[in-house]
Amino acid sequence: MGNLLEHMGIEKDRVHFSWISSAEATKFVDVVKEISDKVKALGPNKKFVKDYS
Amino acid sequence: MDTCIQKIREIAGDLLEKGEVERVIGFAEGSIPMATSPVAISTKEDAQKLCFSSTCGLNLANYASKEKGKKIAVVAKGCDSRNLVTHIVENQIDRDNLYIIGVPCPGMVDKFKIAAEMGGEITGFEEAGDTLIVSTVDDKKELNKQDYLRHNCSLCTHKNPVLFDVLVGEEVEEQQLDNAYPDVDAIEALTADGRWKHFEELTQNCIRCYACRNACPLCYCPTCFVDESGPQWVGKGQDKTDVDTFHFLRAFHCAGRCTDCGACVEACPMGINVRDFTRKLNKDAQDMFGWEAGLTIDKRPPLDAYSPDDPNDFIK
Amino acid sequence: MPLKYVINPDVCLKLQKDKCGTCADVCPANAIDYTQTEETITLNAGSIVFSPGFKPFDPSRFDNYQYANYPNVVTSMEFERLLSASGPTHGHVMTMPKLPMKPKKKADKALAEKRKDPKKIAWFQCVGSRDMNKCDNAYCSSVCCMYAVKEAIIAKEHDPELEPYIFFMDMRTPGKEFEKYYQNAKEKHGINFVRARVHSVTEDRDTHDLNIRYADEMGQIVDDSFDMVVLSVGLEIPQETRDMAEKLGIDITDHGFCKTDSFEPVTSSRDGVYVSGVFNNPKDIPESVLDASAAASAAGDFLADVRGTMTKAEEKIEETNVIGDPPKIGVFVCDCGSNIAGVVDCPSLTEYAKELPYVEFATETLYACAQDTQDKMVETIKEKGLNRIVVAACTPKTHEPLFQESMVNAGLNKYLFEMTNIRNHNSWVHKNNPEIATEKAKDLVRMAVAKAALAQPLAEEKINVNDTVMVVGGGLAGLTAAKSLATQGYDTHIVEKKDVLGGEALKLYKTAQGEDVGEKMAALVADIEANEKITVHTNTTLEGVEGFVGNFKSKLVSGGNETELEHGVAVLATGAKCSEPTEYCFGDDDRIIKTLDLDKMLKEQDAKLDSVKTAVFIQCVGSREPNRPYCSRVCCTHSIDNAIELKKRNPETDVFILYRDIRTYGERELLYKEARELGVIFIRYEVDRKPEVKVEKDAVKITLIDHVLNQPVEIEADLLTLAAAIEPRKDERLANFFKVPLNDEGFFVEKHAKLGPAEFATDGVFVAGSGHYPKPVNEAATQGRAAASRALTLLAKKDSLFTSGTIATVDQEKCSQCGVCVSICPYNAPGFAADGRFAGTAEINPVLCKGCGLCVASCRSGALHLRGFDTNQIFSQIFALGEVV
Amino acid sequence: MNSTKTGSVVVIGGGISGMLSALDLANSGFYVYLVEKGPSIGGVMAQLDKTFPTNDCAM
Repeated sequence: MGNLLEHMGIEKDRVHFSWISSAEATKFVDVVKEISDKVKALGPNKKFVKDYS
Repeated sequence: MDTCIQKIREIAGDLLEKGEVERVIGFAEGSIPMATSPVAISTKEDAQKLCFSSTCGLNLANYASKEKGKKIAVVAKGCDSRNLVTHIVENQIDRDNLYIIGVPCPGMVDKFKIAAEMGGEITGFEEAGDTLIVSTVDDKKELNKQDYLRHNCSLCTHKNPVLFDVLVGEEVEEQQLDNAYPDVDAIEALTADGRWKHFEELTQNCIRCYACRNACPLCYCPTCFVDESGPQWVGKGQDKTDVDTFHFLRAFHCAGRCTDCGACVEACPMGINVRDFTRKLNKDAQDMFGWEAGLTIDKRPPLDAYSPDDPNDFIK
Repeated sequence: MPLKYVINPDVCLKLQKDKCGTCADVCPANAIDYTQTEETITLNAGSIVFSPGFKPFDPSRFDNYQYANYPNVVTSMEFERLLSASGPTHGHVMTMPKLPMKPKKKADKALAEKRKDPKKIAWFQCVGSRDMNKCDNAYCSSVCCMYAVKEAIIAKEHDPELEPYIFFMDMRTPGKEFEKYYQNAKEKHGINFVRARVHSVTEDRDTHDLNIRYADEMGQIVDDSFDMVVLSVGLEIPQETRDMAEKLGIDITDHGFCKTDSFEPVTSSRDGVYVSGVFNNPKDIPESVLDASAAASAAGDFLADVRGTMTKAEEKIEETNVIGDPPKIGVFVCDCGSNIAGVVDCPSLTEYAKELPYVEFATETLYACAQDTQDKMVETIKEKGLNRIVVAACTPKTHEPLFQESMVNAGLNKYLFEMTNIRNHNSWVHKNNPEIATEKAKDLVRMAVAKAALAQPLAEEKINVNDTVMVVGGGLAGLTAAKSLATQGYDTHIVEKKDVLGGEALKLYKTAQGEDVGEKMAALVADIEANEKITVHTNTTLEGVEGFVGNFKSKLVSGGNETELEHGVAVLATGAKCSEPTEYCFGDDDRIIKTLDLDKMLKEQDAKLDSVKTAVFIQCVGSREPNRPYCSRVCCTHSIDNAIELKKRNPETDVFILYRDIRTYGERELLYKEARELGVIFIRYEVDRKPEVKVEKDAVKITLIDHVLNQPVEIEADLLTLAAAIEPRKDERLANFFKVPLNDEGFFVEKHAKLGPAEFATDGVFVAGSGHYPKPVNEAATQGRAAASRALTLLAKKDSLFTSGTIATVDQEKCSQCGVCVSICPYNAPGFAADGRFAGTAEINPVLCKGCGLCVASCRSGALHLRGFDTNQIFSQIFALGEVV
Repeated sequence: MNSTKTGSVVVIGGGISGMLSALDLANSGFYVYLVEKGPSIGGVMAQLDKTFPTNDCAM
């Protein structure tokens, strides 16, 4: 799914897949931090967003 | 081409006469030039209606599955045969009830391109080998077929049927391509914004008639996700996000199953190359699983099977 | 654990001096009763399982470590509590943890001001273990190496700046996945390992930092300073337990552990008394769990003919039909003591919940899981006519079944329940942002309520259980399991591919306790063959398995003949084998042999042994190497045992053992001690400086660098025994038959590393023996019994075994018959309906379905649904999250 | 075996081993008395934070 989204122009870093067991708290924190940093760097997404207004 | 049509008629007539099949699905001439359309015949006499030319771009596998439980014969090009394989694998057709009249495919022409070249309404279309003789009311041109091949046919590496009971005509030579996905590469080379723009422009004329879905042999669900209202997976209006969601999700439903037969594009009244969505997934299937759809009835598409050692580089 | 307060009578003013009495005044439940006294209750029972546990060693008497005096020297148990989120510091590691958190005394207050986050912590191994100088505990406590590594890793995870040091003699990580854990600690986590026994600890009077002094491997004295020292204290059997053992009349060893036979490892010296846990030799959790089940199996064998005579049937409560009724939701918000309420504003959360759609009732509870709260929940459901329940508390993984039981007691279908985790997912992670945490808790509750409103009662299918058992593998573990199952009345079939029963154990000479393996195995095989309930299939292979728990059909092939065996459960005890070494010139000379070859020579009293003047053993041959990163567990003890044997045969023989770490865990350590006393010479080598072996005419020449002298040493041996790695059979076909996983190395992966060590995640399939991990005789027998016990609990439930309600279902109108579900399911649950109106469409076998949802996600037609997690429920949660309230 | 045996078992010790032994026995058809000297069952494991080598929570 990530591949086609990326192909359509959705930046790769906006979609993330991860396998974290309930015992891997540290990994969860690391992954979430990493993703939020990457997404923050990309700025708000304007693609594939429905405008309800 | 004529001997091939002759043979199709002969075989079809024979099968129907002997009662080996109830119906034969093939192509018949349409009411206007180049508009060949699918036809199902059930008598020996009607076999004379069958034809075959470079304008038979629709995929007949789509019609075969609608005849579940009956013994039928289908005229199949390379891609049709691959979709028949998919249908056998996906339990849509019983191989025992199916007789495949295989036709080595000469490649189908791009009707939009010819129409654009000719300008006016086309009143006549003939072909002699690689020469297409096309006429309008006030013009007549001889065109080189290779210049007017459909894009998917120009990249086709499975012109000969992969599964058949009888083959009409000699097998044609399959082409060897260095790169089977130059179009995907071209899109991949764009920036993220460039790619987004490409797809935005691609689908801007979509009227959501679902002709692409209807022409596609892979789309046989009793209720399509776009028609579902509980839950409503995708909005039903012309909102651009919903249009894109439709194309995006439809492409996914074809992942690992699409034979790039081009029926979707052939059917689109707005001339949208929706293959830009599916081709990327075909390339991924090839790169990640070494998979091309519809080549064998012994294996299911990679995304249909559970394997603990699937590639999972995307999971971090 | 029941969270009930009790009065400590030794310090209670009311009981001691008849003053105070405040607790009785303030207790709203009138639960205080000062008149309760000790009562003696006499129980009549058919047998006893004695599992008294251990006491962590008390290091106060060690003056060199000053545990009693220095505030920064703690025991591993105390450190464990420091790391724990439910501990005194809520998981925050700080120095001087032994002081009260809010000290009252003046001196303590002054000390507490010097508290800091430690940056350097040292663990001292073998405190109260392997020590005859300062205490009498010669044995190894088996668990301390691993727990120290664990504590160091967790502490480092809490604070990446931390520098943990572990001071050890031998790293003993011989358990499953342990060696990798140890290597990861070194390589990935940056834990420092120092091979040294620390002599003493002194304290900086001002900062209370600790200075330690030790001799490093080269004999150099090193001084270093740490913020904290953790003493990895051993496990000890307290006097009280020894007294009780004496009362029970069971034999114990010098160290207070129970004496057991290797082949009956949970049976005490007295009939009808069985033992388990650390009292039956030091062990970790999974081994204690195995012991527990094994003791149950042994006690059950003893009482086989009176099984089921005293049990009582549970009362069945009529289920209320709620279909068609509008949802009436009850919300229970749990404070979890201060775990949740300390962060989340639970009263306002409860008020908020009351306002949500369909919520009829909401209340806050101190501990939702407490028995009295549960009773109240049942009462409230009945009184208010609630038909859906939401509990906002901790994790459903541990507590959902408990709440569901209360649902059932109140006459509600247990799937009308929804749990949301406002502790682990909320109060624990957002403890510094109570306001945001409260908002998030509201979101979570709102989502749970939205989902619960759509919950439907789900039916569970009854599973019929075939009484027959199939045991694959006729080795020690398999035979032990079969014997117990047959004794308790179940027809048992043993499938063995060889022509004889006994397996690899037949190649062993003696156990670590000196029992003759050959004799014992012969007796066991004779028992098996005499047992009417057991059918032995030798020269037989398993060629296919169909079915599921309670209803397996296996294809057995013997000499070209195929038979089908129907059975309800299966025990996989396929064992392991000895690997063929590729190093140390193995195969070039008949003086270079494997451990099992030496066993054979000893068994047969081979005359060649008499001429051996110098015998060398090399350990870790093929184990703890990149391609086999695990420790083979048994080789250290085995080689030492054989070394002792050689020394005893001829004290003049020079015996050398070349090792990396000696891993004689538990009382096996005494063998190591004995070997040294007998003059066996132990030389350690590093993995990157392995011994070199050269075959010469008169001797096998072995060269290695001595770690003490740092000089090359040359030994001319006339017998070189290689402790070759134990290798799993890596039977992928068998694993596939039963849909059970193999790990990277090819050992079977059990259901749960701690709590399910003798069973698979696949219901009705159990595991025992070295196919699970290399293990010595007593452990293989224990696991054999444990697997039998686990199987017995399933077989005994015969009439009350149900599937889960959360399984996939098919909307057959929508099914396109494409077969993706059939193809993609790892459990073979979907199939095509054979007849009826929807013939050809998919249907789910509820017994096989695990509710994983793979088919649901893969269905293009939207025909598949997961009960209890239906699309509309998921959507309702998502929309509820999006709602701006 | 004589038939005067009682179909019940006393399990002494409410640690992880005792608890699970009691559960197995109860689930396989025996009446079980679980005896623990402390005020609650759970033993040492309940006091641990995490367990090796999976680092699972011990509770």
